[in-house]
Amino acid sequence: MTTTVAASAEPITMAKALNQAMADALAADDRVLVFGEDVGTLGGVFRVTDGLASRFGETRVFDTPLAEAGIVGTAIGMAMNGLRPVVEMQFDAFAYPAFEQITSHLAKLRNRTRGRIEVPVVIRIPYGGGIGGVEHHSDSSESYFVHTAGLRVVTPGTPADAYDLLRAAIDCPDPVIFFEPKRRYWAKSSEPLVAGTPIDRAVVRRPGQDVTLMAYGPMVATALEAAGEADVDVEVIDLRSLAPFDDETVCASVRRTGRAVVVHEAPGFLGYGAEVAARITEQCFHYLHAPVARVTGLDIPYPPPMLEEHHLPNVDRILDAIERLQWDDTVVLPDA
Amino acid sequence: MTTTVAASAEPITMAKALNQAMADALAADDRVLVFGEDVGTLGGVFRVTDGLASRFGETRVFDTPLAEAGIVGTAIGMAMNGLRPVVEMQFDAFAYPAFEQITSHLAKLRNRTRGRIEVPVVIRIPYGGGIGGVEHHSDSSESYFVHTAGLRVVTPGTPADAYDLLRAAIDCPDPVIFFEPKRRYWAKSSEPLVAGTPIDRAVVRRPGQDVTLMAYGPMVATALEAAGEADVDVEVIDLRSLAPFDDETVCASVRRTGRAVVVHEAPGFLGYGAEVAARITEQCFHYLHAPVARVTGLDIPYPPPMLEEHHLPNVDRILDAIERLQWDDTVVLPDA
Amino acid sequence: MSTVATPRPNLTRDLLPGDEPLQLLAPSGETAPGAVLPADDALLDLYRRMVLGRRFDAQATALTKQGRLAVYPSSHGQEACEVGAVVALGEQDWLFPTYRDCMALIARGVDPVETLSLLRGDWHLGYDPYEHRVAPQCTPLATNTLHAVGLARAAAIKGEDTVALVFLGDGGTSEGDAHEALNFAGVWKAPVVFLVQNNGYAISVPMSKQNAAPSLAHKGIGYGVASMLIDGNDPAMVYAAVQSAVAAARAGEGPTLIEARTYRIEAHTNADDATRYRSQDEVLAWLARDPIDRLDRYLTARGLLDAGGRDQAAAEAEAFASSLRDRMNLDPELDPAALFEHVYAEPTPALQRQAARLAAELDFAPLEHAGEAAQRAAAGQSGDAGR
Amino acid sequence: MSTVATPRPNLTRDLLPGDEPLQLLAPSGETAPGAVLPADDALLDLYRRMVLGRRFDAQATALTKQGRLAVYPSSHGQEACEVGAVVALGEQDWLFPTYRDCMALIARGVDPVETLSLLRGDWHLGYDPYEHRVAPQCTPLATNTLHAVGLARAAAIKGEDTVALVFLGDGGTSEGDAHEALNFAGVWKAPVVFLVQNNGYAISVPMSKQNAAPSLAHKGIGYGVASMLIDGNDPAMVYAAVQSAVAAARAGEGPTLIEARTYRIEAHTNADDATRYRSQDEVLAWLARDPIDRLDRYLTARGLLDAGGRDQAAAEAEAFASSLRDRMNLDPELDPAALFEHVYAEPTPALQRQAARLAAELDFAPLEHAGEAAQRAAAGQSGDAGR
Ligand SMILES: Cc1ncc(C[n+]2csc(CCOP(=O)(O)OP(=O)(O)O)c2C)c(N)n1
Ligand SMILES: Cc1ncc(C[n+]2csc(CCOP(=O)(O)OP(=O)(O)O)c2C)c(N)n1
Ligand SMILES: [Mg+2]
Ligand SMILES: [Mg+2]
Repeated sequence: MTTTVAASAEPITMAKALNQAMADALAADDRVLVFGEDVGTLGGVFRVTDGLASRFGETRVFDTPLAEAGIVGTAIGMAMNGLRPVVEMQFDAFAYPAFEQITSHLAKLRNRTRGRIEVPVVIRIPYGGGIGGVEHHSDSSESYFVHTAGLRVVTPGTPADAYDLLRAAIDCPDPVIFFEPKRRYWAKSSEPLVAGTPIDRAVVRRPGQDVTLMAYGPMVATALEAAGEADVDVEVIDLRSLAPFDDETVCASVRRTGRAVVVHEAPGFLGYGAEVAARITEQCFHYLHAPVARVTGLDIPYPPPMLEEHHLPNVDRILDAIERLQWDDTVVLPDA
Repeated sequence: MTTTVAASAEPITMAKALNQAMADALAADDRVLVFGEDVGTLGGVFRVTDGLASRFGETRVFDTPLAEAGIVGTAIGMAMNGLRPVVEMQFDAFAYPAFEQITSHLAKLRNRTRGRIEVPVVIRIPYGGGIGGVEHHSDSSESYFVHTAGLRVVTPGTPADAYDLLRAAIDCPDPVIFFEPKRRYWAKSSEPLVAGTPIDRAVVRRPGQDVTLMAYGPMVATALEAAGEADVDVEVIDLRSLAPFDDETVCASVRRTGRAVVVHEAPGFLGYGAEVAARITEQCFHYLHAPVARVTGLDIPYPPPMLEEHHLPNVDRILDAIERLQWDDTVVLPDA
Repeated sequence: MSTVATPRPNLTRDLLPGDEPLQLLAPSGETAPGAVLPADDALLDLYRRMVLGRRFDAQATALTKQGRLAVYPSSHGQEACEVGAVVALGEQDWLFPTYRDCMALIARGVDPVETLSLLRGDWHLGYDPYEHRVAPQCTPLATNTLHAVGLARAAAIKGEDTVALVFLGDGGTSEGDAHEALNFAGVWKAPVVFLVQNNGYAISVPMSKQNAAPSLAHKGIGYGVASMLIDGNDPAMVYAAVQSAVAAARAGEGPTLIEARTYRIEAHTNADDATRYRSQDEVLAWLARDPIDRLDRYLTARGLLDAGGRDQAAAEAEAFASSLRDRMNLDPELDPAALFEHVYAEPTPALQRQAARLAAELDFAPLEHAGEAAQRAAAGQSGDAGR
Repeated sequence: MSTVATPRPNLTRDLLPGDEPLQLLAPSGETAPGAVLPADDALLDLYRRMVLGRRFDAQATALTKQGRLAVYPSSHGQEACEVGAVVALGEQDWLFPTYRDCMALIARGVDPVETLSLLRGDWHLGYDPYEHRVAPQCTPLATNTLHAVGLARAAAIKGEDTVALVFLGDGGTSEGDAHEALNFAGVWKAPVVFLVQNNGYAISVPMSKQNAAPSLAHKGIGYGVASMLIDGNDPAMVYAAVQSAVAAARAGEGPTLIEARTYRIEAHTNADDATRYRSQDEVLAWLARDPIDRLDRYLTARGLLDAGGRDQAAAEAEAFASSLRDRMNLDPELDPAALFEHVYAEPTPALQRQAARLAAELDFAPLEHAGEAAQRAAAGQSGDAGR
């Protein structure tokens, strides 16, 4: 893909960066369509698609009937016919009705047909908590998709990367589940909007020597904040691409630091951190001073708004995890 | 629950053991119903429900319209009204249409209502490969459910445990995803059918001193076979309960052996083994001589019948994994 | 609009709805010729509950502005459905509401503060579903239609004469679950009534982009489900239609699908901006078809309602709202331990460990990192940490 | 059964199907009074392809017995639909078949060995979908109805005159996806034709347990989709109905839902035992309504077919089957590397490592465990192993 630079002197929000990415993709490629529930006239419940329908017309940016399997299923058919649909699931839990279409078709069509059918569909999913949403509006559902071979799963942590990664997702010949950290929609940055970072690479957001702290999506900002407060020198990696995982970038860091922490909002039990911990341990076992620490949501359904703070990882919990990484190398074995 | 002993002098198959479990549950408790696609008149495409409709009548054992969300959704409603539905999804991939009902309702209703609504629904899912099935008939889909708080996920590895575990699942006040290893439906055993093992405990199927080999469902038999052929003394643990995980049984073993291997058919990437490896490492780090090894399916969509052997874990791959567990304690660090 | 004496379609002859919505009362409050109306006292009761419902709704909206509710989806304008359908139920029946239907819960007798737990955010559900036979308000669209069918079928199996009434929106009818529910209901002849409140929009999406059928009630015939199209702003019509559908279900005649044409006067929720997708003229036209005014006119004309009665209803509503406001001004009691208690019937060992860790965290929070060692101890952690 | 001159329903007037299945040819081969039949050469061509299709089907069943196919779902008895619908398509149109519809692929010109890849088990799909515009045969029921609608809508957006024809079964109509597809098609007026082959059973489940509507075609009106109920064992009727629906779609008139009443003569697949759920009498009654015999009688009566023509069609079919048998007796070429090649456009580093490990394993397999060190080296593993 070509690198596009959109000048952005004044700070813009992640929502606007995503909007800009779709606008630029729609302008650059006639095959790109944007559709879903309320994404047309209304511009999306988070206004992420604001203005696109009026600028590009109702044939390319439109509201569908209210049915998520329908949205993904018809997107697949359109992709079979040469278009590049970018569809929205209004909230995380409302992608579940499309689970069969995503898992049995979207993920597998290329493989089933030995590459004859490509389905370059992007599914945008606002995900995660921290916005005081009522039940079913705050799930971190990445585990369900990450385990499915054939899907790419990516999520940006900053406004500039929201632009970069969404352009890459739309240009990608593979289907991409694009998780948008909804609590960061209004985060601002003046970093210029530039496309070009490979879709499958993690990025070191803050170099450090003592410990590797990995985060993605909504937790990138939290991880950076924790790194700033820590007593030790923390390297922060924004994973960006959850599937595939960038072993190279991460293992190079962990082999250097010898200690690692991974953070996410989703429940810990078979949350994404399990794979991160398992593969790092496989690849860096003899470099590790302590087990890879996971700082995650609790193993519970997402809590009601007034209790969500207890569920979500925060700076304190990250700092605690870092402190528990056996810095003195005096190991006390627990009882068997 | 009461312990039920069904005399079984001659060897019976796992399919028959499951059938017996449902028959005994239907006989013991009027509230139990069995329904799904083709489970009534036909007795199920694998004959697991054979004879139940004629014995217990079409009101308690019946065929539904062909719609998996419908089956699970109505089962939820029935459970709200005091019944205990045991429903079948005909094959693994055909549970996906019910994903929203399972994830957003079945798993969460107890929690949402502070325990006022109980939904003791059992969803039986024949899963896994090795039967030469065409696409969508061999998925190992446990990861999708294991990550969801509120669900119990269990799977038997032997005919006798099929009976024991299914009785426990039907008696359980929580919703249970009951994965049946379809390639083992015809495995036979003369072990008596006895209920009573707690639903959430792993079981040591073969004691050993040198390495802990964990498997579940279809891989239990494969693990036992590998253990028999290994040069070292292998302890085989049948995990049985994937969610919750029996930390106590497993960690006691690993702390003793210092080496661990986990086996499953599902792709490795965020497969269940990731959680197993991550938690064992967290809890037993300083006892481990080598990273927990994962022997899993490849990170690909389930292959066509003629190629499935390359995907599936087998005795050789398990033995290889055991041999790679750094037995000589001379560690060669790879390049960073 | 056409009018009817008996709104119940003849099941054996005709599964289709009429071309025009059935009506008992015109917007003017005049009765359609030949229309047989519900009893006076039932209509008077309906009137009072609608006045109360509207006042409750306004109070809830006000609470969002005061930050006492996180969000509120108003049913202003939909009172005929919200209340008329509910009062047609018997005590033994079940109601399956959506997020939109707080007013229906009030009409059913659920405590208003318990009703608002979900939207206040102290818990996902505040009331005991078995007390008033009201299922949790459902957010994942159309999913509860299946629960209603299952519960109704279970009632039939158990020999109970319970009927389940499930609400859904025009948008919700597009979800696969709605179709599966109608189909299961048709095949099982389940005692269930589907009430589609077609309020013109699914958030911003109008009917023209949602469905191309002559009416949403035309879906019924594809499942062998008797269907009716009614004026959803006619309280007498909604009440009569649901009552007849419930009676039919109770008599073993099976399910009914009712489409009630109504209108959402407010935005989708307080967080929505409806001016982005609809005109003020459209709203004004529907305000002129107000369901409470319609019943008021009818009752007044029949001499059943006068200024005194009107004032009394308003005063009752005001008292209800003011008590609600007072109670909602108290901070709810929050118990973080509840996070772990109901995930399973018994908390798993892992949940117990997580609960202990949270308890330790909350105890020691003031000490911040200084308390870390103590927390670790409290959580039973050492070199190797359990989850 | 009723008869028609023009099978196309009038879209503006009537979205409902008739009460009885439309028919052009009675089982006797006689034409219905006033029926306008397709051209002679079209029917003759249809006849030959049906004979070929049936012979193919029998050959495929035989191949399961010889262990050359893992499983085969026969469409014996459904030839009128399998072939009649497909020959009504233009080259620019797309076919979306199910697992049941191998015969339809043959009628469309897909190579029979390529057709059978899925069921033989060498790969999930053997043919190039773009060559004949035939989507992969679909197993997850009704899911491909949405793909058809999407593809058709994309064609309309791109200004192509493509129509998509999607097959589904009576059981498949119960899935939520079928409903969402009809709804999207109705709203978008997409150029798509839904052909429901109602063959009486979904594996063992009869229509009485599947749906309670007067017909499955009655679903259409709920989506504003024009619907037809036809005799699915009448090849002329199926051909004419699909042709008119395709023409309407191409003319911008939108989608059509066709229910064709037919019967599955064999069991669900060779692995099924149909005696568990249906009587032999029922099968015999349907054998008497055989679609090929019906067309044969008509063509014979019109003097278009005689013993010579019949023999020629049979000989062509025989040659086709024998070539298929020969080709299927060769073992397919298998390439394990293909397992990794098409998961993504480019294999990921992890997949490359897994491919290398498998390659090493296969190379060293004869050495068994002795080769373990070599394998490890080949896979680039050392103390810490990559996945
Ligand atoms: C499965 C699902 N998809 C999307 C949403 C998000 N959502 C909430 S309300 C709504 C519109 C619903 O419209 P309608 O059914 O007409 O009900 P109304 O809000 O008008 O009462 C949408 C799209 C949801 N709650 N559930
Ligand atoms: C979503 C889904 N659920 C279940 C199945 C298993 N299954 C395969 S064929 C079949 C019956 C289908 O019946 P019908 O749609 O009438 O088609 P027919 O086989 O009669 O052609 C079932 C239940 C499936 N393939 N997909
Ligand atoms: Mg609405
Ligand atoms: Mg069928």
